[in-house]
Amino acid sequence: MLENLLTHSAFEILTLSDRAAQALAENPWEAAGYTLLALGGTGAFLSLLGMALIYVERKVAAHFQCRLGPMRVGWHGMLQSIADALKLLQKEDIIPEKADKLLFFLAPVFSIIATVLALIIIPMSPSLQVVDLNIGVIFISAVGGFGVLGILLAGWSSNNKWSLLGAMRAGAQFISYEISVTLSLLVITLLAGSLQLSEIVQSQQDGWWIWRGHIVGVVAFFVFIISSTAELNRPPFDLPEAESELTGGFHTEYSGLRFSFFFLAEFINMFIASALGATLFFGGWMPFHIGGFETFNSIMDLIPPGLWFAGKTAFIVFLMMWVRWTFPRLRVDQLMRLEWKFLLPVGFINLFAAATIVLTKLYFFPGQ
Amino acid sequence: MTEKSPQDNKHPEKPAQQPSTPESSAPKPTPPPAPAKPEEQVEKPPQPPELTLKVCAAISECKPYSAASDCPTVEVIPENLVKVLTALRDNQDFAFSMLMDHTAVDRIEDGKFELVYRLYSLTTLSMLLVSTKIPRDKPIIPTVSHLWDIAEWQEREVYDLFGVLYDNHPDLRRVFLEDDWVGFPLRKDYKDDFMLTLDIDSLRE
Amino acid sequence: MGYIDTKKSTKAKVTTVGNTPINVVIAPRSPSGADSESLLTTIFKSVKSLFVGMKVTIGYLVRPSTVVTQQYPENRETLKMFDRFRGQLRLIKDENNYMNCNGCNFCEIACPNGSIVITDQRNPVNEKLELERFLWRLDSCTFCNACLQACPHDALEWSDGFEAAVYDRRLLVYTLNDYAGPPVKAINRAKKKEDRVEELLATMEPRKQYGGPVPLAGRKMPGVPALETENTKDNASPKHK
Amino acid sequence: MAVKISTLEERISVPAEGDNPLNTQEYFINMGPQHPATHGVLRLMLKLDGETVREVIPVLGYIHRGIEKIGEHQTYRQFVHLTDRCDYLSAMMNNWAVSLMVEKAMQTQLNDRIEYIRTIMAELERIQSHMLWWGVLGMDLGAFTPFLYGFRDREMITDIFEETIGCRLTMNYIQPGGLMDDIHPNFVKRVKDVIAYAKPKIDEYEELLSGNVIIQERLRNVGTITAEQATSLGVTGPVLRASGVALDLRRVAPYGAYGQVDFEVAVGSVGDCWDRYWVRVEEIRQSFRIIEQLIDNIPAGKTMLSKPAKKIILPEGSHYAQLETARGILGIYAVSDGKSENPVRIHMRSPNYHNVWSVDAMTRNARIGDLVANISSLDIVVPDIDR
Repeated sequence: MLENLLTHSAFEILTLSDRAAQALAENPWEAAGYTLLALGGTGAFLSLLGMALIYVERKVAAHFQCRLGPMRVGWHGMLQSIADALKLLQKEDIIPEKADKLLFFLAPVFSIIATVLALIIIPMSPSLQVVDLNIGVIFISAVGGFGVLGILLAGWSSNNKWSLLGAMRAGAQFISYEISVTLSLLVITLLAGSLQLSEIVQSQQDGWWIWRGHIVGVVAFFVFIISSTAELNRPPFDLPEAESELTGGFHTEYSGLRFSFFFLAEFINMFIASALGATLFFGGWMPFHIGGFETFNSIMDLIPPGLWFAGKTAFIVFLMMWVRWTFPRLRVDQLMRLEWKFLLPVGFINLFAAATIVLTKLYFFPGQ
Repeated sequence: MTEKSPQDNKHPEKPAQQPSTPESSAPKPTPPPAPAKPEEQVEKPPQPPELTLKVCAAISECKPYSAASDCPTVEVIPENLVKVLTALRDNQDFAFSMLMDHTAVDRIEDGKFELVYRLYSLTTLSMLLVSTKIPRDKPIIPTVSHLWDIAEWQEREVYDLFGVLYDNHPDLRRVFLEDDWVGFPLRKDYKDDFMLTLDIDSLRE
Repeated sequence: MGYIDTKKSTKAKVTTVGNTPINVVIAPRSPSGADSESLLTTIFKSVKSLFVGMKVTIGYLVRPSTVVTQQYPENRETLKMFDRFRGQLRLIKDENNYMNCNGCNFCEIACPNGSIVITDQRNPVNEKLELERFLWRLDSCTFCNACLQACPHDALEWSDGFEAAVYDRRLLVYTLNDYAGPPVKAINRAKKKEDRVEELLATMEPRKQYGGPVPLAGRKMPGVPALETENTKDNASPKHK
Repeated sequence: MAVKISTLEERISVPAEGDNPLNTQEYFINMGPQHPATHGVLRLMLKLDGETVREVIPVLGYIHRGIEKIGEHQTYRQFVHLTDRCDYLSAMMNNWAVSLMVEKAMQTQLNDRIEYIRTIMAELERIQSHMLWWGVLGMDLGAFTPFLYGFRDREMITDIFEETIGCRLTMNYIQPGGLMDDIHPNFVKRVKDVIAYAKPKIDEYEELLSGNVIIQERLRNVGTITAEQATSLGVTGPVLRASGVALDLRRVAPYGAYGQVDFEVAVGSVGDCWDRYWVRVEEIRQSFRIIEQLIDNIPAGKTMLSKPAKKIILPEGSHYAQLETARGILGIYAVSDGKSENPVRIHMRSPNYHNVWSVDAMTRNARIGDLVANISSLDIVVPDIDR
């Protein structure tokens, strides 16, 4: 196993679902165990990751702003997120009288389910991936679209004009920016020649697509970062919940546990978008390799792939936080103008250029 | 008994009408008015400032303000108010393009509300106070909100706190208090159940 | 459209309001007309402006010394208030704990919102009016300093105690004097004349926390009963008039 | 004459829709009194058509404390501390307005020390007010970081106030006849330190916010009011100056020590949010210039000319004084009967009350985001509106 991991030529792709499928033939109990492990692992991972991200965001934001951030609970406030989670659990659960009760209840659930579905497909390391679908990229787009349903339902069912405004903004924003995200995903799909995320990772063992795709890769990366920030409703594109305009937007009426679902989903979505960005453009768990420098490459291989993945994702997460705590928010028409008049043409031209590159094999590191 | 701060003027009955106030139409405004020489002016009867005389000469409906004021002031009767203010705004010699302030004073001993309109001119940088008195029991006055936009809300404030009714006002409703508030608080005879009176002695019993 | 270069286009010039010449600086606008920039320049400047902003924030992130947070309860030991800080009102006392205040009511008159209520009594020994109780309502005090200004006897001062939070607002009514009795001036005068000093000092009565009705500009606070605590029971109300 | 008195309920009743299926329904939405962007307890009724604001109806009175009524029962000296509570961000300038009114009526001649200290304090107050506004504008437009930077720098100035006066916000420092207290021995040094510290920070503000293309897009050509509109609406201060009218009482009718200093009045040319934004940022710089010219030559002299115990009884008649606070022209109008210590009527011409109504003229047919930018660029302090 370890040998396999260290030799970059043959990473073993063995996901939990593969293991379960293999085990199903021999021992159904083992298969059930793997399934439970996948479910429980995902749940635990989800909440732990959410709390960690919230803590990191608060700390990073604080230091951007000459503050200290949480300092009281635990060492440097490490346990602050747990305390907050406990507080949210204990809060009174308020459902507005005129709200559509069923949808009001379902909306945060939709949100979190979409997040979990998207999370399972991320290859975090060669052996840590729940499902490795052969249509991974399409799956990500599809379940990403499911997430906005939760937001729309939340805005609608709250029976609050501010919520509805926020939800409608979210819908318009999501539909618009989804196109750009897909366009930049398509660029990488073209370059890698596969829709399967693990294969996309494998295809980058001689160089990440952001290098090998040179201009096309860089442009696609920036389009991806901008439009996925918009899809995540993070500042500077946080119009659906713009607190100085809409008092909280779609989650105005939510409190306690339900609110924490939205909150958690938002942060996990940030992780997913970053992880996707890392996977597509920075080679996922693939170490940094330069073709021809075998010694250097083998030193790079000493770092476990999980760490590579975490580092790359953390970089993109930090980039998003940096942008969030620097920029003001766009206005709703400017947001639309940015997408339809700028990002979309750029995305299409970029896709066309990528197709040209693939046809003419003009990779930066022609390797392979 | 009636001690005042040091260096105050010894003649409180003398209205403080200084031609050198910053609001007057001096070509180059000077720093805050130098103290008047009380000895010189005490003998003379109070003379209305130059601007008041000019305005009264130009607009026949005005007359100089009878009471003391520290600013050029003219008095009009309510019927002529809109006419006078229109003239003051449109006359190029005065060009009072800003309605700086509008408020009321409850002259309960006369049974009247005194309405004051403080006009400010951006061309001459002078200030003029237009005063008119309306009876307390029938406080109706035509609106001037068509002359200056801000008058609409200044008049609403006066209506809210004094109960002065403005004829033809586009949107006369309370501005600070609730719509169902009873009474007009800045009237001198206003009373309500929650008003506190300063009566420290009652605690000492 | 167009990017506004904030550094470039401010130029001072003279305009007049009325007849007064005024030097003005005019707000920069994006170049227009003949000066207008090409689209690429605009895009370049705009994108550059975003990175300039990001440079500012990362500059603070990488320099932890710029953090200005004060960790309040932890730094209580080192926290030093300015010496003029208006924390809480108190009566100036000398080394024998005798107060300067003789209950002249000037501060009560000067107080704009009735936060000070003073009751006087006549001393049985020297037949002079003296302070019986100095009530100060922190809950209605606006810290305007008018009482200190008005005090002719230099009897009041501000302490730097700012931690005044309590759970019951009635506890915010403070009795500032430790005792009801003659001020330090009267005691000194008596000492000088050596006239019934012991008797005078014997008239001093300790005053602790106030437990009577809460004064609200002379009225009793509606719906708030008098406070009964352990240390208010002994002198709940003024004894002699 | 029939005077029609309406209520809010009538005002916001939506007329019946026509049959045209292309009509989108307009609806009223309640913004405030508890809303993150309304700076306290301002309530706005918005008539919206989708995202477009058709009409803004400010509903005031949520912090109306009847200060004018209370003032009728207080002496002028006591009234000064109430003005702190109106526009608390320019508290000392409010105090100064009352003092100016009393001194003008009593014809008190102040010495240069008082005038210099008052001017320096007022300018420091203006700087801290604009710094706070700068941060809040950033926050309203979605950038939270400027808010904390603005607050951080403002705290340095409030430290100066605290050292000299003992309070940070509602100071009651400028009194009729002088100042409440002499300046602290450290005052001059501390002010110089703050100027040295804060001047580079203003350049940083430019980099972080003014130069940012998003801010420029959010502010430019948003909420434009022309000079004629502005005069008719009675707005003053930076809002009027942004429309191109260089009415700054510090210049055109100098009071205090403003006659002796050299500074420029910042004006705009269009009257949109960007001009209002830039005028205020430039005013911070000009205020630093004023302080720099004064701080080294504070003359010696008394700081209080009248004894606090003495009664102030204004001569009979009406008295008015006005000055330029951080938000516009504050006028204090007092009517005295010549007998009593209390005024018969005391009225504040508050700059915010006059400025707030222009939000409707600015925001017609703009977006909700523009409304937020407009409110923010007006720099409203709600207690001063309601008084």
